[in-house]
Amino acid sequence: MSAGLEVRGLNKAFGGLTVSKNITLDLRPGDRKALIGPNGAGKTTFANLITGIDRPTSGEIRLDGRDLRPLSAARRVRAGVAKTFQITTLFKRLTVRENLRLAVLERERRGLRMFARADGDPAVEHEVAALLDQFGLLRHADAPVESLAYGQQRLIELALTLALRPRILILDEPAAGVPSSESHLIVEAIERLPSDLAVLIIEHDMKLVFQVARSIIVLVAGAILTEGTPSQIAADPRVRELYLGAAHG
Amino acid sequence: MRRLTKELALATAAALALAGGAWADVIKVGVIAPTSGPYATYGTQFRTGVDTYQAIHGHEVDGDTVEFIWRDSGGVNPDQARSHAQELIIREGVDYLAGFTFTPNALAVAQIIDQSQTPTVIFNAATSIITEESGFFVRPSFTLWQVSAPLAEWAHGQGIEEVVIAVSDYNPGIDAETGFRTAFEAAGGTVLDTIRMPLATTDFAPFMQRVRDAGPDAVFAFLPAGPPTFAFVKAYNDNGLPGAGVQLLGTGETDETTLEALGDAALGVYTAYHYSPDHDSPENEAFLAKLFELHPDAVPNFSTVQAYDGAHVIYEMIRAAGTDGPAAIEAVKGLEWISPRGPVQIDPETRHITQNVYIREVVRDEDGQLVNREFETIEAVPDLGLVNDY
Amino acid sequence: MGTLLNILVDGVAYGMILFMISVGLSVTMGLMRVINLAHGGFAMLGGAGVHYLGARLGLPFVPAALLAIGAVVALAVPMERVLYRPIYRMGELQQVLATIGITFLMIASVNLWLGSTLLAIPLPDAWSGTVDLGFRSLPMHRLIVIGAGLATALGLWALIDRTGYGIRLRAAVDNRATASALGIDTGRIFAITFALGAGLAAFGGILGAELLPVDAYYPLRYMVHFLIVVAVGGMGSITGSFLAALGLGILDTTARYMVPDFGTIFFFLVTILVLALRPQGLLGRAA
Amino acid sequence: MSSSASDVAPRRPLLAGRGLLWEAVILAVGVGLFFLFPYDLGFLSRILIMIVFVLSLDLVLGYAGVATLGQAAMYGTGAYAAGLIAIHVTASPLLGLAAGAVAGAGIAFVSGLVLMRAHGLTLLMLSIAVAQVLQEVANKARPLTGGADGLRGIRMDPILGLWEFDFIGRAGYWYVLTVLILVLLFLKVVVNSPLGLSARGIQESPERMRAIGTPVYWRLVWIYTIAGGIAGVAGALAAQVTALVSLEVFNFDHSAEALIMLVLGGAGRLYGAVVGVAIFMLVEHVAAAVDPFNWLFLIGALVLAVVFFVPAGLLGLPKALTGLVRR
Repeated sequence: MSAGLEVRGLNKAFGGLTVSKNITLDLRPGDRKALIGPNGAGKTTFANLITGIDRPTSGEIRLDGRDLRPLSAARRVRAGVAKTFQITTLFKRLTVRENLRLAVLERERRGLRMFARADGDPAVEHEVAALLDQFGLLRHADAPVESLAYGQQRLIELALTLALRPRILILDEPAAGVPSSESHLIVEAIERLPSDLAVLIIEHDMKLVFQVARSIIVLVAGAILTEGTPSQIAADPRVRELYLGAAHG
Repeated sequence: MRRLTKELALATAAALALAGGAWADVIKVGVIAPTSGPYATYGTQFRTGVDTYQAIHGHEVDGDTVEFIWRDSGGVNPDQARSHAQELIIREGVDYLAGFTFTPNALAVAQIIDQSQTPTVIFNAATSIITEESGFFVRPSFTLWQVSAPLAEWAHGQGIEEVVIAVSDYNPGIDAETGFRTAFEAAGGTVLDTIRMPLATTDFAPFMQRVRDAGPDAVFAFLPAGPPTFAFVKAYNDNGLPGAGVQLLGTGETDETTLEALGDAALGVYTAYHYSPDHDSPENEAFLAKLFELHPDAVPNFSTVQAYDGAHVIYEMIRAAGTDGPAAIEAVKGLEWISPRGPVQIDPETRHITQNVYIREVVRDEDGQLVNREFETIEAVPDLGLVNDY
Repeated sequence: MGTLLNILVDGVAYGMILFMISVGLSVTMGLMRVINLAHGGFAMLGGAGVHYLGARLGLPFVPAALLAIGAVVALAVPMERVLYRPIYRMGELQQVLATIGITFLMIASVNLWLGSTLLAIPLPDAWSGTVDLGFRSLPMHRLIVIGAGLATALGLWALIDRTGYGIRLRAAVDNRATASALGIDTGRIFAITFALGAGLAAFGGILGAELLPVDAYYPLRYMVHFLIVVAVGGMGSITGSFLAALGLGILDTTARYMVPDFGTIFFFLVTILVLALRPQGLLGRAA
Repeated sequence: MSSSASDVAPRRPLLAGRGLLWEAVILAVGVGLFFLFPYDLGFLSRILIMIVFVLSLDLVLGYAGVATLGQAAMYGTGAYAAGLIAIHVTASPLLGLAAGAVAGAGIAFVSGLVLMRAHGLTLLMLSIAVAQVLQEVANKARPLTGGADGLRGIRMDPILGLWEFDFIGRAGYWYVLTVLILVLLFLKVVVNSPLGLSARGIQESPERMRAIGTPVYWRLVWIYTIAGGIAGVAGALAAQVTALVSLEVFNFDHSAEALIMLVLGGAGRLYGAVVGVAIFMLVEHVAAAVDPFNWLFLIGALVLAVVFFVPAGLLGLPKALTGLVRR
């Protein structure tokens, strides 16, 4: 039994269609792994299997040796597996501060308390302020999320997920839709993530992947094609063909 | 709150009067009735009845002007009925209350009129218990026992031995059911089946099937006037019950406001009720003449005449006791008069009206209009059902 | 056995009325994703129209009915354009409120126009006879209702399955954005469908007036019934509406025959059960 | 504003001083109305009770974003519970209120188990169906409820043993006003609590709430239960003040009107419920008096005008309108 997420022989079929084939991988504290692959390779399905939105047909998912499969999506979040969304699904009409406060309170399982002020606990407020500071959001703390630029919303997305204090963090296309002029904000934010956090980045943007990942897993047609360091992957002819082919197609 | 009107009148009144509160005054009567919503017809009928009474008998009683003040109760809304009653009594300073189409609305003011000693004349609400809830209630309308029990006795006398009872599943329906059953069984008849139909239903085919299956001589029905009665009578015909020899017996199903809509389907239906505009008497003739003079388009029915008689009761109370509530109630006990519906009396015990109940058949009159033609009279029927354990 | 057949026939007739009135509602709700509580109002307007033309102006039934349906459709088109277009874009709650407001206006209009009493619809004499089917004699009227219901279902099926309009309609129900991208004029589809639905409701309202008598408060009185058919059948599904209307009609009728005392409770409990098990309705697609 | 020191506030009291402005205004207006309209206390009491009822809907709809048409189920259950307790157990008004709250919450919890799984049209239909079933049950339970005649024989003891319910409705008015203020304060605490924040979160994005580990379904059931308790209090108040409960407490119209009033004032704001009820009932009162036959035109037009010309999201009317009303 070891710390981190262990996935062993994961399969998922929708009807007759197999979308995940015998996936095995580990995520250890401090890992910065990326999951890449062409459209339809099964990246999102894989993320859904880990977070509990979908159930695997067979295979094992363990966190610190504990079987995650019986846990609902919400329970897995509490167990320490969190994921950001491709398309931001923030609480748009709440302020940035309220978004983060909500996440912290839910993590602390205080969501049912009705005879206390939501903003009444200095410890929570302190943590929220620290998160705002970490992501450079202090200036916008009391503005509704919907009034902010998209790049900033992605940062809030990240901060919100981090507020859950996950041990396994899955970033689903963290830079999707962010103009290139703002993408450095995302890179910086990922680089500043706690060093003991296990991070899996699912991303199309190769530039970003090569900037932040220390290990890259290539998924094709639901199965792992190869895994290696960025330089190994960059040199792999199969991956080159896959991406060049995809680019031509 | 009451304002003094004419000084002269005051002087003469003072000289004449011995009975209580003898100023020349405006005596106000608050009427709480539905004037909006699906039951607005009741309000219209009440107003027509009261208008007609005042047109015939004048707006003054012994020099006091009688003024009716109307408040809309909507449908069944006891909260609103109660707050209207409060407002009428304390702001408008009414000495009498009247109206009330629905039982809950009437019951909701019981405690108020007890405390304020306001005589309250029920124009319609027909559950027996009402007059027990407060000694200040007087009811010149009717109860369902009052009409359904005589119908049962009459039907048995006509050779009808077996019946099915089909009523809407709410208190007035249960009252009618109990009244009919009690009298019918007492007379020696048999009730084959009792069907309580959901109040909101308007598709009666399945119930008619049940009736057919039981094969009775007659089916006694009670439903709230409006869409349900219309659909019921239609279903009775559509399902071939007249052909199967099942006579339809009812009470208010052939009410004049829905009769034309029923059309020929209603012909031959027997009902027992306390008033038909077709009633043949000089009092009724005078009443209708004035009514049509005032409201040429009116379709008078039982609620019109109930309001007319209600106005009469109020006038008589004012004549006897002015604004003294308890005295007015005492005075009205045993009051007798000839109503457009026939000779009537306020029962001193129950403060409910004792009246003739007529057996009628739907026929086309000389002008081709559908009418409820009375052909038999059961005289001086009191409120027969004071209690009902549902 | 005979009784069961009888109940079945009555239930089917009742179901057909529910189907004719509700199917337009289901399709528009599925198509425009709009919660429309005012749909029963079109059925009432149809009935009120025939009452006015037939009972007050003395027109024979068939021309009166055709005129009334035409009038309802003619009214529905500008209503769709002016009132409903903005409503499509609103949130669910606003849709509920706006259509309640429209319902109130319809009630108030008919109330002002024809009063709050029952509006009788004079049917042709030929309809009031009975037909001997062997096991029972059935009112002509029920047979006509069942026939009209089946014809409506078949006609709709043909329309949806066999015509260009139907193809475009199905595409728009499936995915509005894609349909527009393919050059389908969804606005036109909406307008036609809405008018068709209103016309069908008017037709059902007129034919069903013996079972669901028409008065000014009709839209509120029967609103829940129509909406339950849509919810149980699944929004946007014609077959679903048909099955739901038929099923609920038979269920309601049977319950009233077998356990008249508890018919209403039974009906609503079954509805709750079905919707609890299949929130998207029998044939609706999961959200 | 942007310094992180000032962002961390010391532990705040549950109800902060300036935040009570609205409650103080409502209390002042309530007291003022008593003296200005001594003849209309019955009507005014009905408005206050309706506000309590609409507030309960506000918690579900305005905060958690769940649109139902069956809030009358809890109101009616609370009314019957309070009435039955008064007749058979104790005539103490406060215990009756407690009974109404418990009964309303209970029925909300049980029905919420089914309702809170559904959305959209299905939810609307289910919520209507629940109220209809309860109405029919109350109709069938005639020996207990009096059926269509109404539950009669309610005679309340003096409030706290001190103030008798009088026929002018003075004691009733103070009683209802007091309960309303308490309910407002309670709700104010609740909506500012972690629970209230999570309700708003659910309204904004149920998916995201799940993603941050919230059991959304159970949270909604809980919120619905609390709201049901408040609706039950409203029903209990009506039962005690009117001293009669009729089957119509479960009417669909009741739920629908509450919805209209809430959106009229502004959902998602407690004072929106207050303003909405006051305006709607006043308009209805006046319109029904002026033209009882056609006032539905006005109500219909009013509803449409609100929905069309005050374009609002689920949060209800923009500040513009409430600001206008506030003056």
